[in-house]
Amino acid sequence: MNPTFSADVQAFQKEFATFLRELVPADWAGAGTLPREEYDAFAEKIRGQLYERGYIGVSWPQEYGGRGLSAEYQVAIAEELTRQGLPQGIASDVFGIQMFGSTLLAFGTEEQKQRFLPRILSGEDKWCQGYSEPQSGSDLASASTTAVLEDGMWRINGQKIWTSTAHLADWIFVLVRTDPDAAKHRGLTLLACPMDQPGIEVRQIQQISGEADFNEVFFTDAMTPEENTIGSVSDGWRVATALLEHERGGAAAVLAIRFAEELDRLEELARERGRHHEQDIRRRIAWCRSRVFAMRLMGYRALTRTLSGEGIGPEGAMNKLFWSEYHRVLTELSMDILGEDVLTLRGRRPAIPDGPDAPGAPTDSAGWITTFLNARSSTIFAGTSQVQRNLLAEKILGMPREPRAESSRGR
Amino acid sequence: MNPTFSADVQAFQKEFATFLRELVPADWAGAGTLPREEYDAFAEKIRGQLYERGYIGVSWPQEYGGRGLSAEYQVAIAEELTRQGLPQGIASDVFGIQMFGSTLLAFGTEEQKQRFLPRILSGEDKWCQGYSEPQSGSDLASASTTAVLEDGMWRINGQKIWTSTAHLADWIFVLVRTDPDAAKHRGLTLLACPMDQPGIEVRQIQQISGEADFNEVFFTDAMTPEENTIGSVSDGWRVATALLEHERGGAAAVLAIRFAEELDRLEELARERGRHHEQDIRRRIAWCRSRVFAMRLMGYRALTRTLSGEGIGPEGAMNKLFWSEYHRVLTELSMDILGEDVLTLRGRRPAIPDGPDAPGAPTDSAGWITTFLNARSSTIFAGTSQVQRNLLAEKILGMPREPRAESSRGR
Amino acid sequence: MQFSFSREQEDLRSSLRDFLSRRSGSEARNRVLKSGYALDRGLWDSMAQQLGLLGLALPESVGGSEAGFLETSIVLEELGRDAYAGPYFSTVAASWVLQHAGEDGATTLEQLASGSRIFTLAIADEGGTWARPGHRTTAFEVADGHRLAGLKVNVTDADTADEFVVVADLPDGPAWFRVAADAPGVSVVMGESLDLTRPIGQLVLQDAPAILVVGPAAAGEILADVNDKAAVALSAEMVGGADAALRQAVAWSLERTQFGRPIGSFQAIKHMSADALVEVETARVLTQYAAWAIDERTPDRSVVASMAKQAASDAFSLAAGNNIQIHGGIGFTWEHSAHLYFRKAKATSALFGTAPQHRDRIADLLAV
Amino acid sequence: MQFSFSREQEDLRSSLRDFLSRRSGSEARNRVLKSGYALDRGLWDSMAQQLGLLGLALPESVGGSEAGFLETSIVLEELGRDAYAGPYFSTVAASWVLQHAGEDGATTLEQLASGSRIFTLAIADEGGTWARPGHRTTAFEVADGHRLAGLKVNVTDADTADEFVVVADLPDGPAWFRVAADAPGVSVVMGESLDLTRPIGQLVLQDAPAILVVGPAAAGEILADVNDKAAVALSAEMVGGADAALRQAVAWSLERTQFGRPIGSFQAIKHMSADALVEVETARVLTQYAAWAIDERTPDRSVVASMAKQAASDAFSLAAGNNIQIHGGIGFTWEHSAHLYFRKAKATSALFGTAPQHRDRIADLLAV
Repeated sequence: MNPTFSADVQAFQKEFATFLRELVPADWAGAGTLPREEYDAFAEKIRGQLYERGYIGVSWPQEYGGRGLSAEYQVAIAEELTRQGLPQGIASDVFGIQMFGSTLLAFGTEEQKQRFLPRILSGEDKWCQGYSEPQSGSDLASASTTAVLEDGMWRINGQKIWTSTAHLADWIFVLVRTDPDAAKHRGLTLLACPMDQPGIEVRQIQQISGEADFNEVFFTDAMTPEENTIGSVSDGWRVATALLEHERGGAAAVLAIRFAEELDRLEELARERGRHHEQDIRRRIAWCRSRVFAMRLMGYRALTRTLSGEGIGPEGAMNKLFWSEYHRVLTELSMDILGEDVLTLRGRRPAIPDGPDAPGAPTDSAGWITTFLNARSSTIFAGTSQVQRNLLAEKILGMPREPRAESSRGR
Repeated sequence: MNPTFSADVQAFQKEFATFLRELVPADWAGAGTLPREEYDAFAEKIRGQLYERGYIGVSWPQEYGGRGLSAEYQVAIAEELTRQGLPQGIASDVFGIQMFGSTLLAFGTEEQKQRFLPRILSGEDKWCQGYSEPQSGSDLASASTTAVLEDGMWRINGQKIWTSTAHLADWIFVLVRTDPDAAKHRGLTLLACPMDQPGIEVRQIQQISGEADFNEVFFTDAMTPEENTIGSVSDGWRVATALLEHERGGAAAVLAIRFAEELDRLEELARERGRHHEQDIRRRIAWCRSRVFAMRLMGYRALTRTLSGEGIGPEGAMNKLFWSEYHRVLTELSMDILGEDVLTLRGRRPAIPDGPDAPGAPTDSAGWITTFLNARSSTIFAGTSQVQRNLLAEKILGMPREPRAESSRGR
Repeated sequence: MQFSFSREQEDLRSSLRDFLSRRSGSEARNRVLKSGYALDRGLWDSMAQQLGLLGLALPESVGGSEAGFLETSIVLEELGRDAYAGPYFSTVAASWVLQHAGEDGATTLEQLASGSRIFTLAIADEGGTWARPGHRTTAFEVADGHRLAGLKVNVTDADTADEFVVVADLPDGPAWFRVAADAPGVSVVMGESLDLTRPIGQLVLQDAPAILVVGPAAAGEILADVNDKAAVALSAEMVGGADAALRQAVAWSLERTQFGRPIGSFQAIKHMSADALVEVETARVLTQYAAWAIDERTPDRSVVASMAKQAASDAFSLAAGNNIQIHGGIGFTWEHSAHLYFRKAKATSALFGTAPQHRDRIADLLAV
Repeated sequence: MQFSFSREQEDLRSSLRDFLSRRSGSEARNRVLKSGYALDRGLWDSMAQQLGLLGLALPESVGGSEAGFLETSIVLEELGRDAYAGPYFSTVAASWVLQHAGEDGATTLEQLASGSRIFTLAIADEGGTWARPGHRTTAFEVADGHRLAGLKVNVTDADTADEFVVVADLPDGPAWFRVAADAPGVSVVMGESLDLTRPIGQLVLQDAPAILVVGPAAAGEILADVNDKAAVALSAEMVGGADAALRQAVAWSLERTQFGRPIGSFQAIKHMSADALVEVETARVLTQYAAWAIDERTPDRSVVASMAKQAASDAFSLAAGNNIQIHGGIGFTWEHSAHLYFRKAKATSALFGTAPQHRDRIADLLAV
């Protein structure tokens, strides 16, 4: 038991900290002080500077643009970025680096890795994820977007939804039904598909906060070459599920750092309003502190497993459930501290639509209210809390699945 | 809208109050001040005095020993009894008067009513309820205790469990399977069966608090005459379900009165310990007050429906869920007020094993701790909270039943 | 013992529900979502003139129907169910003060009952609440009446109001005044309201001409009364909204299938809905009783008003939150009305005292 | 970065778990339920001598193995899982003070490590807590040592203890003393303990002879240290208990069928269990970290001790409550061990600070 960074990582972090300090002015108060409109460009700029110095994807193998360092370095980088008030990458990195990249490392061909991975790190290619469909949300395996192979090209037809950053993306990894006769889970394939083609139309979806961070993606005879099949044909369910675990697992240690910073800002809000002496507020903050610290420790535990070559497995579902339900409680607390001031949105809106806002964000009511509204989406996206609880009960506790209305669905 | 007693009822209540004051000494502080061992005898004595003056079962028709008054009078009596620190009857009255009596009024033959009802009111016959079985708790319809009709006598074999007051009872109303070939819900019959016979053995069950308020009842060729069939043969499910609604519905208005008195005692506890100035304690007490008042109003609403001849229907399930879940919260609050003093049980134990203790009970830790432990049984008995939620969702909100693992169970 | 509405009251409810489903409903909600808040004046006039909703509890002499607060609460519940976007609450709340103006006020009340003039209350100063407005808005007497100076915050429907009913301090204590929106020295600064159906603004008074409605002798008692009534009125609105959110969720759960069955057959969804039902019914009975208590001026009316407000706030938040969760992705798109209710739940909870504030008040009133 | 136990630590856990399943386990729990608490002296001796559990963190010179607090926390977790009925926590907690006795204490520690003498802490005066004992027990010097007078409450395992480690006030401040159970002027009044596996009593001291262990100069710091350690030790016990309750519920849910299916296939039961799992894991990681922090004497050890205690209290209460609910009727019979865990959850939460008290402490320490 030694839940601290190794000496090497500490040295690396120190060096990285020095580098970061040169990127921003001495009186830098955090990216959260930027207006929402300027944030994305700033994040992109910083990411470019990090990339140039080799700080993007450090845990990836050197042959694909990484530095072959352990996952510990990745957490150290994220921690230092937040500490210095800087963005942890750009929005599409979740899909490009954490999800698609990690999956490609596990399932991709050598050719695919060579072709895609370096461009993901450099930011030349931005990725998005095409999983959910209007009729297939929690029940992902019932996806009905089809792909048919013709002369070495997949022809894709159907619709995906809730596709974050699709309007900015160069590529989509899309779960399609390639064998309409196989049982539900068995006829699926994962494809990489370029976005810039006439067969693809993207429509933005305005969400609860009034902003548009999601999209619908319509495929009408969209094409992608056969070599863009990720994993085997009809093995898409396995590949996609592994990918979802990357989505869930990787975030824990890093997310906790952002949540801790957010909680600092909440305390500031309570102090500004003289509510920090109230028993109820104090106890709830103490509970939140414990929760965020536990989140970080769960991240460390997952990291330890990763470092020793074990997978984090279904515990990924716990992290997702943990942080999204925590964030509902935290944002409720922020509303209670605001009191009457929840009535109107004043000041800056958050730059980040899911989870905590950027570090250094002000305590404006518009920020907290928007985060409160958006927190409602976190318990739905990437598997609802209900689906996560099922997963935990089945995969960790060994409880039986529910009897199926239909045990498999021939299509 | 006029949620007050009518002038007639108020006059009746006043007269009743005068009568009650003669039963107890001038400095009477409530039955809760009696030691647990003396409580039952006291309750029995008071009940006898009430019966003599015609205050038991006032809402039953005169031909069966009642006074043909409206249900409003019943609530007025209960309110006054609690106000004056007196028991609301004896433990078996729930089964004899509220459940079996009400059911008999609805489903019994004239002969049965004449025979059973007056003796229930007089207290000559005490009743208990034989529904649950070891393998059939929430799934009541799967009961496997059998009865076979032979020469005008039912021969009963099997086992019932969680039978409150069975060790004191003269009669049991028991749900038995009379048609082993019919589908699960269709082969059941409700029988009235005398307890004092060699075919019946009662074993007490010690519960969480260390006391024994429940029993197992073993039937080994127990006999009851054919004329003790309640409702029709094979119609037991319908009769039993209606009976459960009596169990659930009737209690609401009356229970709220007891809960309000309990909350007075909780406030006293908080004051004694100087905890009543704490924000958290005050808010939780305020929430409890609102909850108890809402319970009383729901009781008034049900009463209004009863008075106008409408049934209370599935809302009965809401009352059960409402008070049992409330009581968990209330008893948790009492534990939080006790703080370190939950470590040991000091002083008097409660006289009443389910719900609030008798009026005037002291604020001893043994009382609150025991009630806290027993409160765990209230969310299980007479339909778990999970079953109640299913019922509410299905019967009131019209949501679908779950697909059955087996849609019916031939036996 | 009668804990139910009368036949006439049920008729009022059903005719209003019919009216709203024809004239307002999902179409109006979509309009709010698409193009923002804009008062439907035709609907307003119909509500006032055809249905007599604005004069419901006012004297016949000013064109009212002399019904009680209970009837008003039925109207508010139905408007809440509909997520109606208009200044009904604000105007009715203003009438609770204007009724005390005596003979002078008759014309004003006539205007109010006919819907021709829209009113709202302006009570809280910056840092103040509705129960304790603060003493930062002052009034002084001039030859032809009074002048007011100060800033009022969290004024509901400030942009559509023709006239404000304002608490301001005279030398001998707070009093109530009327201020016309188009008078010199009056300006309104609208905020971005969390509740898309209820605009919120600040009222800036720079020596604005005002007419005294109630002097310091009675103003305090009326303020207390307004707080009780507003708590119950908003509770009624929230009970309607909570019920609508619950029903919307259930309807969707019957329609939407996942894993080959309607999601409404999953216990997780059923139990969430059952729990919401319990909270809605709790809030409903408390609100019903509190409305009756206000009509009867029973001694417990303040405490039950607070009980209703805290219960309705919790019920609406739960039901509206569940509604989003049960809808899944579609539930937090802008174009779906689920978030309209969710926003209303949080915002309405904050008007005239939050749930924790009301629990504190219950404890105070019951001398815990 | 290593957030996991070492191979040796895992070995300690599994050998202890094996041992307990052979020597203690459900049979011992049934004994407690059938005939009440009675210390199993043979088991105690084996724990001390065969497994070396009592000297685990003590110096080799007194027969210990010089392991850390982390190892102790592993033992406590396993004992908690087993609902072990014996004075392990009390005795180990006493050793945290006795270790500071210097040379004089060596014999005492040897007795403690060998299991031949049982110890416990007596800290709180009436109306006091473990963190602030009060100043109602006094010590005065006599020719051959000291005498103590006062009443100590909520003393764990007071009936089996051979010796008490007591906080009492000298003229220049609180100090720690040893008092033998069989000394004149010492009497014990046992209460009826909510936790059937941990007797609770009062220690009455009437000019009882006592030996000074730590004087006023260091006593305060040691008291703070004892409070941190006790919080984490009890957290470890509760994590074990919570995990056991969770697993017991799950096992039953697989076995018990209703409506033709195992009740563990119903979402209501699955989701309750999943929620309990999350709480147990939250408490587990916080307790693990806190135990490490105590070994390392990190600056955050007090705050993380409180974090662990409040999380473990909540997790145990939830898991043990769910366990009863999932078991249904059988779950609240006396003979089923479900209530043993439920009682332990509530009682252990109350020892050395309740969850709300620890949350207050977290806020204080973090200067919220």
